[in-house]
Amino acid sequence: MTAALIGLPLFGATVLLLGGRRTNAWGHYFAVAMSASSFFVGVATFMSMLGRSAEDRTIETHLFDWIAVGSFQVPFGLQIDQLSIAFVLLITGVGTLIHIYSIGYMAHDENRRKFFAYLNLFVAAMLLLVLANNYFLLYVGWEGVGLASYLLISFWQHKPSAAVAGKKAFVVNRVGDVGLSLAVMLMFVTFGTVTFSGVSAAAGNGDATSLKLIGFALLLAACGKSAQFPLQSWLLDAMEGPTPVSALIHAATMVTAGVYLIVRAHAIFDLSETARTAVVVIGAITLLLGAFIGTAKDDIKKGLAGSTMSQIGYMILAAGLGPVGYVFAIFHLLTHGMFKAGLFLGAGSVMHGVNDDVNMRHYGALRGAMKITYVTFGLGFLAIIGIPPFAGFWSKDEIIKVAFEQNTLVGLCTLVGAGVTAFYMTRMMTMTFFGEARWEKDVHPHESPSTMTIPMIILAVGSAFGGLLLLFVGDIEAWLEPVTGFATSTEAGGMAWLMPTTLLVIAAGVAYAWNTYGRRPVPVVAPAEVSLLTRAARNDAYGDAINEAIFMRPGLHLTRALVWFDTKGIDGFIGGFAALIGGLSARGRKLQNGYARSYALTMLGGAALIAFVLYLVRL
Amino acid sequence: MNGESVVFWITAIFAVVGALGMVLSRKAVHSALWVAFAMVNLAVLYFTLQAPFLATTQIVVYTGAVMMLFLFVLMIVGVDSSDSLLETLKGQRLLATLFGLAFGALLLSGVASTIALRDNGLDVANGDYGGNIQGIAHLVFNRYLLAFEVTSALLITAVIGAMVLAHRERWAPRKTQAELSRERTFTSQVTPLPNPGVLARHNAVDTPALLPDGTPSQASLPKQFRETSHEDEAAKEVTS
Amino acid sequence: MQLTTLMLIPLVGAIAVFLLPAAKETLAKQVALAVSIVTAIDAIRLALSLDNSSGAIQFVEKHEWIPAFGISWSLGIDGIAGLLIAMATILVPLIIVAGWWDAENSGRGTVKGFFALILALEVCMIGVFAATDLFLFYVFFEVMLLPVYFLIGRFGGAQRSYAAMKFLLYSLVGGLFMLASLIGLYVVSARTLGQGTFDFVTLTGLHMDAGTQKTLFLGFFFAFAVKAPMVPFHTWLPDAAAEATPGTSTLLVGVLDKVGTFGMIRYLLPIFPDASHYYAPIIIVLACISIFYGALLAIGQTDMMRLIAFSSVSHFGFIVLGIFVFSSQGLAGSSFYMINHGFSTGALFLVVGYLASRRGSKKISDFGGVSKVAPVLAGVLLISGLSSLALPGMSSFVSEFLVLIGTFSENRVAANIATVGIVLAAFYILWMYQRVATGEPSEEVNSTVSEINKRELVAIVPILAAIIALGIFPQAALKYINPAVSDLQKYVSVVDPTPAFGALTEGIGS
Amino acid sequence: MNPNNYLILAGILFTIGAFGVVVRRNAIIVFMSVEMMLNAANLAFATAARTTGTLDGQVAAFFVMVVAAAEVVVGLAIIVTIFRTRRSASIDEANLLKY
Amino acid sequence: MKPSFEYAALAPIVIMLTAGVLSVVIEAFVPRTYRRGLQLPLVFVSIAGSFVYLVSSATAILNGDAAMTGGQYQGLRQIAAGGSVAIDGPGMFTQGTLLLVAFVGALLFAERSVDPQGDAFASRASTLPGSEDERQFTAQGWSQTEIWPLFLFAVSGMLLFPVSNDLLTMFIALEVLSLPLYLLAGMARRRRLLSQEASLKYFVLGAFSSAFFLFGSALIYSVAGSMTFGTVATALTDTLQDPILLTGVGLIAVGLLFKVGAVPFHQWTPDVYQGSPTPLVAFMGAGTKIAAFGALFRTFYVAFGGLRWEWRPMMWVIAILTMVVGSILAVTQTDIKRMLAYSSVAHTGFILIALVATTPSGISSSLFYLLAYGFTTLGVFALVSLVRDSTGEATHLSQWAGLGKKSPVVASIFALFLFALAGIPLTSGFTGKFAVFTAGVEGGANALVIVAVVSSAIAAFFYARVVVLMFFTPETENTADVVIPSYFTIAAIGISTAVTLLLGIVPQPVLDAVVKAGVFVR
Repeated sequence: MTAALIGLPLFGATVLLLGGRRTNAWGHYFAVAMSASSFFVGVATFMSMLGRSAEDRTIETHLFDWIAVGSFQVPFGLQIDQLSIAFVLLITGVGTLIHIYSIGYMAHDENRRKFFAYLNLFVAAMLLLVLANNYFLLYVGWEGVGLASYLLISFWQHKPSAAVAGKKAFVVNRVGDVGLSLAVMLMFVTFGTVTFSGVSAAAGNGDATSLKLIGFALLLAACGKSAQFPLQSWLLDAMEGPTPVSALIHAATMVTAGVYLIVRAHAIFDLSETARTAVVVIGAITLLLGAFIGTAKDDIKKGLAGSTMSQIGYMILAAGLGPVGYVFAIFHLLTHGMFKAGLFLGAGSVMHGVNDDVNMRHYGALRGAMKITYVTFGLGFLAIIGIPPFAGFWSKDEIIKVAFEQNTLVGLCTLVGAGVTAFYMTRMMTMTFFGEARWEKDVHPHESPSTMTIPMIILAVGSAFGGLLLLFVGDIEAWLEPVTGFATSTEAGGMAWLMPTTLLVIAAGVAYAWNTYGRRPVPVVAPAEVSLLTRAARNDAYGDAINEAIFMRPGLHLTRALVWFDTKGIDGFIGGFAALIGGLSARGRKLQNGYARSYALTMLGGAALIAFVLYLVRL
Repeated sequence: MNGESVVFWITAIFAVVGALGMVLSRKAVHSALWVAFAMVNLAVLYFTLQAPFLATTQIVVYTGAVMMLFLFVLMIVGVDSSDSLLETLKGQRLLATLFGLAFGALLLSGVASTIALRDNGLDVANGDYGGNIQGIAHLVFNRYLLAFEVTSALLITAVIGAMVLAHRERWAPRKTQAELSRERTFTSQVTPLPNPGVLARHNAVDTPALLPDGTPSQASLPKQFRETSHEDEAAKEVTS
Repeated sequence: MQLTTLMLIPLVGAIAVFLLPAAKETLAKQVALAVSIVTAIDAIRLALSLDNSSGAIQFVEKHEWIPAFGISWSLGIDGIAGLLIAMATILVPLIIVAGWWDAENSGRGTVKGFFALILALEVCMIGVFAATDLFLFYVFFEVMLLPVYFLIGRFGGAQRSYAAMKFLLYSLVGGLFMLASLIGLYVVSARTLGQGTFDFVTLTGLHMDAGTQKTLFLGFFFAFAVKAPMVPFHTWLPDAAAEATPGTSTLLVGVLDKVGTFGMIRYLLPIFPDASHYYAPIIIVLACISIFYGALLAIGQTDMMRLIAFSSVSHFGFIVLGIFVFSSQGLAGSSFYMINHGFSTGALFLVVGYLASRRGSKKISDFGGVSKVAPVLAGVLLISGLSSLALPGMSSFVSEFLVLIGTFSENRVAANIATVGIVLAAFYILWMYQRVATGEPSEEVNSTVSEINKRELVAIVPILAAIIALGIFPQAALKYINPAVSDLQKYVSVVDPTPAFGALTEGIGS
Repeated sequence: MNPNNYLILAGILFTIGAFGVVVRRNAIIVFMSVEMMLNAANLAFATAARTTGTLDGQVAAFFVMVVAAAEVVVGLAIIVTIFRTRRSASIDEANLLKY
Repeated sequence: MKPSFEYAALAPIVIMLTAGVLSVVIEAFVPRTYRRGLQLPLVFVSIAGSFVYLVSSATAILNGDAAMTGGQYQGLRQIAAGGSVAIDGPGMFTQGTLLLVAFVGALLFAERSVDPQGDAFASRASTLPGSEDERQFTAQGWSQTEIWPLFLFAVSGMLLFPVSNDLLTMFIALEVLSLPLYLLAGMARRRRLLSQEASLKYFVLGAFSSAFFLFGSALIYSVAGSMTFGTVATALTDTLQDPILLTGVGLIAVGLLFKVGAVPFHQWTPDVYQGSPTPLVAFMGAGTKIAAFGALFRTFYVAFGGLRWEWRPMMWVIAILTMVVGSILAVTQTDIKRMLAYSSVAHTGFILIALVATTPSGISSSLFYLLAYGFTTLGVFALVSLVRDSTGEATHLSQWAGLGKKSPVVASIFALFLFALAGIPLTSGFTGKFAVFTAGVEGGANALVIVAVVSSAIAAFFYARVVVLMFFTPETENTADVVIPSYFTIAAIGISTAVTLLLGIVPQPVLDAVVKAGVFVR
């Protein structure tokens, strides 16, 4: 049954890829069908799990022995438990919605078939990632997702910037994957096994240093995939891909894989304090960095990408807080999946309306022309900044509460983050839908077709009531507790003052954004002389520049030097050696000067040499 | 200083002087004579070494025949051919002296070893078969018979070599006196060709002689002075 | 007698093709193809019928050749040799199909000469892997140079005679040092066993003192290091690979270079165990240098063929690293890596060959936007590129990971360095793909680069299928490699280190 | 008077002969020097015959003379051909075959 | 007392000598036109006869001997002709090789249809080059049939040289062997100035080195009291390290090393190989080296065996010099015959390794190496004589460009021989090198083997350069064309190719014969 989850989209992808021209006509419907059927299978499994008692909810299926060399045994097994079913539902659910959305979005793209094939491939890879029962198979899913994101980012291959972005994303992910492979190696060396059950069982008697090292390696992997602080530069360039891609991959599913990895390896993180603090620090930094970048971005998708980066910073931070934070990290992940996908799809329909122009300064007063997009985008907006009844509030508020309990400084960061999030989301909302119209000449915005708006509506509903549903009806804490372990915070309700202060901070952010962008007219061309901070934000806090300076430029210089060394150095040396022999030979030839007398002279010299050697021997 | 050492020291010095004379004299013939002189001295030494047969063969065969052959060849090559003593090859003389001295020193250090060779004389050996010659003959025709036979091959090779390289054959039978005279007379030009300038106004070498019928004879001019146009005419003159 | 018959088929084929009249070109190709397919089938049948319960050498056959020196024509294969022969014989027919018109395009030499040389090369390849007599191995090791020398020299590109000469000299010098060590080994075996011998099995039993082992080890290692290009001795590979026809480069890099690493596994470790342990650290350093050096140089290349050649230098760094770590994962990983590298580099060379034969140049800058003009060709290029950078789900990932995990248990620093190396692999492949396939196609590319045709597909698809199949079911090959590796470890008397904190070893999966 | 003096004399003559071969340019003189070296060898043989008391030395000297005679004939024949071709007997003339 | 003269043992030498004398008689009495018709059969019959006799007497002695010495094989053992000849295993094997080489050499000598004017030797050697006489003699088709007696005497000298058991016989054999070769060297039909110069140089240096040999043997005789190797060997053991002895050994070494072409004495080889007529170079290159090494081994293993620790360092120095100089100088040669000459010097160096090894395997490996090397040299030079242009042989390397395309058969056989010289497996050269290197390592000369490996790597370069020149470079207008020879040369090339391949692929029977040849008799 669980194998079918992965099998269906994989089958869809292979059929479409190998099918070629013949599948163009019905290709996309077939892909949607595959994704939907995988969703229904997921729901069915979920229902059956609900039926069973808490302990025996995990279903373990072993397909075959993948690698068996000496003591390194890696089974090709799938494991579905409470944590992974949550992810499955998110992936297949949001995935199917985005498949439907892309029918409309990609309607007039000539290799649409290939797009849907890659989408199905992505869903299959992501499912493999979350369903694997050992870290090695997870690594395979991990890289599969990276490949799919590469293919989809650089989907419009004729655009050079897309190709560069795709390559950059893949290479930076590869750097993260180094961490994951090191972690798997460390696990094998210390515990002798790589399966989740094996590792968590043996984690108890692991020594502190190797646990710490495994923790750091896993964190590096998470940073790579979830675009956390050191390796975050690729996420903003990834917006080159079509918007459904950004929605599915760079908002809902792929970027959260890092969080899933840390939560799945909670056995390791529970035991090493330093690893957890590192995760929290990284989470906090990225949270602030993402928000800070979001404030100055004029491109709507890049703004949303900055906000994704900071929301994931929240989740990583929560996961880093240990058993108390895992549940809320996953809870925020699910709600974020819904409202961020909604926002992206909204941005997509906005772009669709204004002939694919991404610059928010050319929007303004779109609420009249695109009613549905306005409403759904508005609901998503309210959810993300954390207004009480909506999904964002419940999950983010819990994280802020837990953060304050653990460490006030971290709590403060989350609070400031919430404020800045409110600021840039309101800025985006006002620049796009309110103020006066700053449209280009031939632009006359219209509402997107129904295939695009229906998924937006569903997601808007999700972002509105999702939080309530999960927290109270589904009781997510109880649901995840057996898998991730859940310790209720020490003093219940002690922080009464916390709820009002967060709402106050959010209100301040909204107000400030409203009066800078709401009331005053927004200049169509971005003002040049701006404060140092804004300029830094515009070029992603110079993240790319730093990478360029530290790695790329010296790397290329080193390569050029090595190429020179290779041709001149080694070849030079060998050539020199050959030239030496040639020179010796040419000079030696001259000795043979044709005179019989000089030959006789050499013979006489030779006789003297022989006599001398024999004389020496006699001594 | 018994008789033998006296003889030795005189002949030894003469032999060395002869050798040096050979190497250092400018004219080839002088070198040949110096070599002959040195060989004679060696013959004397052989007598002191109880080898009368050897001494005589040295005088008769070696100095007599071989050196004379050298002189004959010298005559062919040119008796007065002398080569200046200055050296053409760069560094040849310097290196030659260096290697020569080094080799000589090593050779002599080896030979002049402290162990004096036990000199037990040849009286016994000479006495075995009644004299030196009989002893040698016994050895040559018993112990070294194969060597003796093989040297015959050597001598035949030498003879063939001399024949092949030096003997000049004729590729056509020798012309008899009758043939020569017929050849001269039947060819057109019986009388000797006229000298340039004969019966002409002046005897410059480029003025052609006049034929009996008064026409200038191109054949009388040396080849270089004939005008090219008349070349065929001259040739016709000769052959017709 | 099975192995000799396996070798006889291509030999007879080569002679037959050579004796065909020069005019009948297509007949020559068809005969060559048929012969190579028959050989491939026979080789696969042999490889599959290996019983993988024991790592011992099977299908042994032994006939006296030169008893005076204890030399005998003895053949036999274990798991690793069997798979390498299978890989080699599978590649040859595909290369013949891919290089159908290479002989004509090169404009020099006869077509039948080209295919006869390839079949002759196949004979030597099988021979070198199947020999269990050290002298026979050396003979094939040297004779193998001649067909390649003529293939590069006669049918190569502009600089062919320079490249052919360089290749011949590098390998010959290496071979000669090996000859010196071979003789030393013979003399030592003559002293200890009374009668000098070259038989592999008896030689492994010979326990020499560490001193002689060290010197003899150097001779062999130098020859193998030149053959499997390790950094200081690698400069011949890029020239040879760039100048030869794509088919020849595939065989050159895909199979011939494996002789070096195969030699290390089959002859160095068992015969000179102490010397292997003694030199292991230095060689590991050299291997890491090769990994980084090859990758960095690949980034700096402007010619596609040279780029692939340098990537092979980096891959060989991994293989050697896996061998000299002596852990079972490391050894199994490098043996499996040899097979995968054959397929992945083979695929890359063939695709680049297609591009070069269409565009007429191998420069990366002459391409651009191929995916717009020939999407399937670009797709195939991408897949083979990804297999070369060891993307999971493909065979080279499994082997590369095994090598890394094997290295990790022995020498953590080297493992960390090597793992970082895989990032560079991703960079140069994707940068090449980006410059070749993406972006707007220039009008020359538009006019010349046509879509991949059926013949070329038939040549490349089996390789890609093999790559993906071995990626998903690596056990199909590993099941043959494991017994051979466990035997190897017995020789080198190394046991895998037990995990520091053994988990309560409950059953893992079924 | 110990017989080593004879050997020393033979050595000196041999070295002078060798020096002659190397220094002189006229082919015939070079050949004479070789003959001088052979004579030195003969002297050594004769001395050795006396010191060892066996006649083999003298037989050897005798054979050397025969060989030397043959050698002279061949040598001079070759020198004559060289002379006829090049009009000079200098051994340095013959330097076309070089390097 | 009656001189002892064992005809059975000396048969090969006696047959060749009588053949020589008979051919002189033919020269004297038979008119010019029929001489060739009589000389050829005489030569081939005499060589074949003596080879058959040699082989039959060898097997006879072998079986008989084996029976006599109770089966433990001690090799053929007989001292003949009053002690001046030692017929034993290695001696007989060398004589057998020499006769085979002489047979193929005679084939090349007899070749007449390669050069439009006739065979490789001048019509009249005494005529002045470029003179009217020469033109007339050539026009009338005269040919110098005196080459056959000289050839036969040279062969008999070579047969005697390796088996002579005392210094005097060895000296005389050396002279009998060398004088005919000096003469033949000067009788080339084409480029006669070079040929005469080659014969002058060969003669002067040959005489110079034989003088050294003579003086050395005199010194040895003065210490040992006799020139026979047996007595010399016993005398050495009891006299303490007498300096006269070592000087004698050194001087004899000079004489023999000159004949073999070892480095300080090698300078005659390139000039003589380039100047002399090619059939002679083929025969002399193979024959002299085989005979000289036979003598060298016998002298240094039998006579000076006791002084092994004294003369080995000297031989080490000579071997290293020979290998290195031989291969390095060959790299930048532009003339094919000069290049092959330097490569022959390098091969001398390899065989010296077997000499330095002073083990029984040293003798057997050198015998095998010489057999293999002999036939490869004959084959190579036979092919060189085929590549001609209007003026004669095209020996400049540029004239060999693109020969592979012009006449693939000749080019590929030539490539085969080059690979044999380089020592590529499956050729006789490789088995020879392998045997010699193994002997060297057994004899403890490891460093020599390393030097040998390096120099054969350098050698591989200039062999490969010629192969590249023939096969990979395009044809130029001054590429020489290949002449189709008569059956003589075809037979010669066929035999050499067959031997080169057989000794590479199936060397076992010959290796057995070589080991059975055993060691020298005292």
